[in-house]
Amino acid sequence: MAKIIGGLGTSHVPSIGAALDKGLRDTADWKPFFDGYEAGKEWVKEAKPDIAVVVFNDHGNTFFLDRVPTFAVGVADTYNPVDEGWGPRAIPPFEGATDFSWHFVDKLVERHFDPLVCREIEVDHGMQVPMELFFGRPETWPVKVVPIWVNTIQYPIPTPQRCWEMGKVLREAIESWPGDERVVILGTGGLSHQLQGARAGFINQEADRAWLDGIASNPEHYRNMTREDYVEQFGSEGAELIMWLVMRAAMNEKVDLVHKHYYAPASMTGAGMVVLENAA
Amino acid sequence: MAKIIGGLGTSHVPSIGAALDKGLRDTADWKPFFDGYEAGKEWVKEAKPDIAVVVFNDHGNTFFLDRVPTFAVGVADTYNPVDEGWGPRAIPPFEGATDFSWHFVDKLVERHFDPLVCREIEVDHGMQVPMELFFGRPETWPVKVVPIWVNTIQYPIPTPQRCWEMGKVLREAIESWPGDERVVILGTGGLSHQLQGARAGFINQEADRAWLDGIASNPEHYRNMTREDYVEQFGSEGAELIMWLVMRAAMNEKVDLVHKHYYAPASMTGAGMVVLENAA
Amino acid sequence: MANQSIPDTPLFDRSGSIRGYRINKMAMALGQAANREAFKENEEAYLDRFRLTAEEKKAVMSRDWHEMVRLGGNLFFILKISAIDPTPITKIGAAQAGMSHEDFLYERLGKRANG
Amino acid sequence: MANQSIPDTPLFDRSGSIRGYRINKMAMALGQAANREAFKENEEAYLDRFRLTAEEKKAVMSRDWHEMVRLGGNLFFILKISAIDPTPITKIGAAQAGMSHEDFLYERLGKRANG
Ligand SMILES: [Fe+3]
Ligand SMILES: [Fe+3]
Repeated sequence: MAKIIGGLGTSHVPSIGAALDKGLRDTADWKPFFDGYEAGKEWVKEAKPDIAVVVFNDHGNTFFLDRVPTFAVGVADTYNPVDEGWGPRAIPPFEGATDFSWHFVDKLVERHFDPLVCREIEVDHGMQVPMELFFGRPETWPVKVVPIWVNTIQYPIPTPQRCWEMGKVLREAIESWPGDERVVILGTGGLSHQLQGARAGFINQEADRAWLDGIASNPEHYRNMTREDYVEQFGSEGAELIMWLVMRAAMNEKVDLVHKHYYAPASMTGAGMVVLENAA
Repeated sequence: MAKIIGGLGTSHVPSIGAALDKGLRDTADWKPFFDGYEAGKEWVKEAKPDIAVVVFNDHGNTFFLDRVPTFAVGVADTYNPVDEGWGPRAIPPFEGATDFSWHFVDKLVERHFDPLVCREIEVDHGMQVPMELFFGRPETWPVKVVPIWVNTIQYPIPTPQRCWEMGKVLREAIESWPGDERVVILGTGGLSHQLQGARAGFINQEADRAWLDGIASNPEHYRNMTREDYVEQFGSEGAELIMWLVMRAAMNEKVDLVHKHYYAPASMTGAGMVVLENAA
Repeated sequence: MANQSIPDTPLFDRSGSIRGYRINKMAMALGQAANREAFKENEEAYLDRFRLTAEEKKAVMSRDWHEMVRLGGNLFFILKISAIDPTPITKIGAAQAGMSHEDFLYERLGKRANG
Repeated sequence: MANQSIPDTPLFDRSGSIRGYRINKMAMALGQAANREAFKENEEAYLDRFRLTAEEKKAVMSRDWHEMVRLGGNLFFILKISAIDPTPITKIGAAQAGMSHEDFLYERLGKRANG
C-alpha cells in the first residue's frame, strides 16, 4: 500500500505567484510571508513525497458557469497552467499520477461520490501556488500530482461534512493502492478573505489563528460547522477553507502540528500554512 | 408541494427517432413497436403533467471523454437537440423547469450528491426519443423538463444503489417544492442490448420481460444487483437500465403497473416501456 | 470493475478510454457539419489533424469497425463515422460479432432471414 | 442556502449566476489572448459580441467594479478585465466596500497608511 506521509494546509492567493514572477520575494510586503514557508519547504525536501494530491478550487479559469462540477478529479497525463488573463506563467507542467487517479475515481464512485472525471484539463493558481510554496520553482516537479477540484464559487457548494467524507475515501484509496508511493496531501484555500459585497476586505485574524491550531487538534469542530458558519467567520471567499477538511479527514484522528505560519494580509487575504504528520 | 403523478420507463434507441423522421412509423418493422406506445401516450394526455424529469445518458454527443460527469443536472432555460452526426433534427427545443431544477440541485448537494450543474447544454436522443414516444411531435412541448444525465459510457459508472438513492432525493425535492406542478418522471435506456465485443447483438428477451414486471413489483431485486450483473443479463449497453431505478425509487414502495409494452428487436435492442402510478 | 469478467463483453474502462482517445476525439468532432465536410473532402488530412497513428488511420479509412473497437474506439463515437457513409448499425454489430450481416440479423437479433 | 443571511455578504447563488451570465461569459473569454486583443482594439464591439445590455456595457467600460458585481458579475471572472488595464485587486475591493483605496488598505486590511 501507498503511504500518507503528511498533510499540508495552505493559502493559494494568486498574488503569491505574481510576487514570485515579479521577483518581489524579498520586498518588505512579501519577505515575512515567504520566510514563514521555508520550514514547510524543508519538511517536503526531507519527506521526499512521490505523489502530491492537491485539493483546490478553480477560480473561473478552467470551469465556466455553463457547467459547474461539485467535485472534479484529474486522470490526465499532464496538467498545464491555465492562462488566467495575464498570459501563461513560466512554471513547468504537472505530471499526473494517472494510475492512482483512476484508482481513486473507482473508489469514489464505489463509495457513492459523483466526480467529474477529467482527462484533458488545465490548472489555475489554486494548484500552482501551493506547489510553488512547498516545492519552489524546480525545472520539473519532483512529484506526480492528483488534482481534486471543489466548487466553492457557485452555490450550492459542497458541505463541510461532504468534504470530510471525501477525505476518508481518499485515505481508503491510498491504503488500498498496491504501489509503495509516499503521498502528501495538500488542502488549499483561505484563510479569511472576502472580495465581494460591502464587507469586502474582511479579514478575521483571530479565527484564522484558531483555525491553524484547531484543524490539527480539533477538526470535529470545523467539520460540524455549516457553510454559512464558514462564510460568516472567514468571509465569502474564505469559505474555501472547507477544502482543508479533505486533507484533514485523510489523516489520523491525532496528528502532530509540526509547522505553522500565519501572515496577514497577503493581498486581501489572511494567509498561512500548516504541516501535519500522523500521530499514533 | 408538487405532485408525482407517475413514473414512465422506456427505451431511447436512436433508430426510433430516425424511423419517425423518415416516416417509417407504419412499416412492418416499426408498426408493432409504435402501436404499443399508444396507451402510454394516451395516459400522458390524460395525466396532464407540467414537468417531465428525464433520466438518461449521453451517448458521446454532449459530453466527450475529456470530462465525464457521473451525474449532471440541467438548470438551463432551453435545451436544444444536439447534432449527433446526421445534422439537426426538426424537433422543438425543450423548455427547462429552471426554478425547480435549481431547487433539486440544492437538495442533491445537501444530501451529499455531487452533480455537474449545467446551464448551457444540448440533449441527445437519450432525452429526445422518450419525449417523442410519450408526447408525440407537438409544435412545442406541453411540459417543462429537468434533464438528469447519468454516465453509463465510461467506467466507473454509478452503482444501482446510487441511482436508487438519487431517486429518493428527487422525490424529496418534488415534495418540498412550493409549486403545485404535476410531475412525471421518465427513467430511460435499455432494454437488453450490446453493441460492442464478440457478444454484440446480444438480446435477452426473458430478462427484459421479467424487468418490465419486476421493476414495478420487486424493485429491491434490481436495486441489489451489481453493475456486473446488469452487464451480464442485459448486455454492455443494456446496463443503461440502472437509470430506471432513479424513477422507480422516487415512486411509492407499491405501484400499479398500468401499461406495459415489449418489442424486440428495435434496431439492435430489446425495447419497451412501462407506465407506473403510485399505489397506497 | 474488472474488465473482461463477462465473456466477449469488453467494458469501456480506463484502458479503452486512454487507448482510444485519439480515434474517439476525431469521431466526436464529426458532430459538427464543418468537420464532416473536411472528412469527406480529404479523409486522411482530417485524420492527421487528430494525430491518428498509421494503424488507427487504416482502421478508419477501411471502415474496419472491429479493428476500430479493438483500438479503443467506443461505438457511440465511431457511429458518427457511420453517419457519413452511411452504414447501418447492425452491420457494425455483425463486424463485432464476426458474422455475416444476414446471420447476425437472424441468429443474434432474431429477425427472419428474408423479412 | 439562503442569500443575504450574512450582512453585506452576497453569495454567488443561482440568482447572481443567472443575472451575471453575460458579463461573466464575456470576462471568462478574456482568458484567451486573441480576445484580450479584440477587447483592447474595440471594447464596445467586443462587449456586443456577448450581447451585453447598455447597463452592463456602461459598467464595464467605466470600470465600475461595484456596479459590475451588482449586475451579477463574479469577481473571479471580472478580474480578467482588471488584468487588461491593470487594476490592483485591492482597488476593486475598495470599490465594493465603498471606501477610498487608502482607507480600505488601512481599515480593512490593516496595512499601515504609508507603508
Ligand atoms: Fe481560492
Ligand atoms: Fe442509450
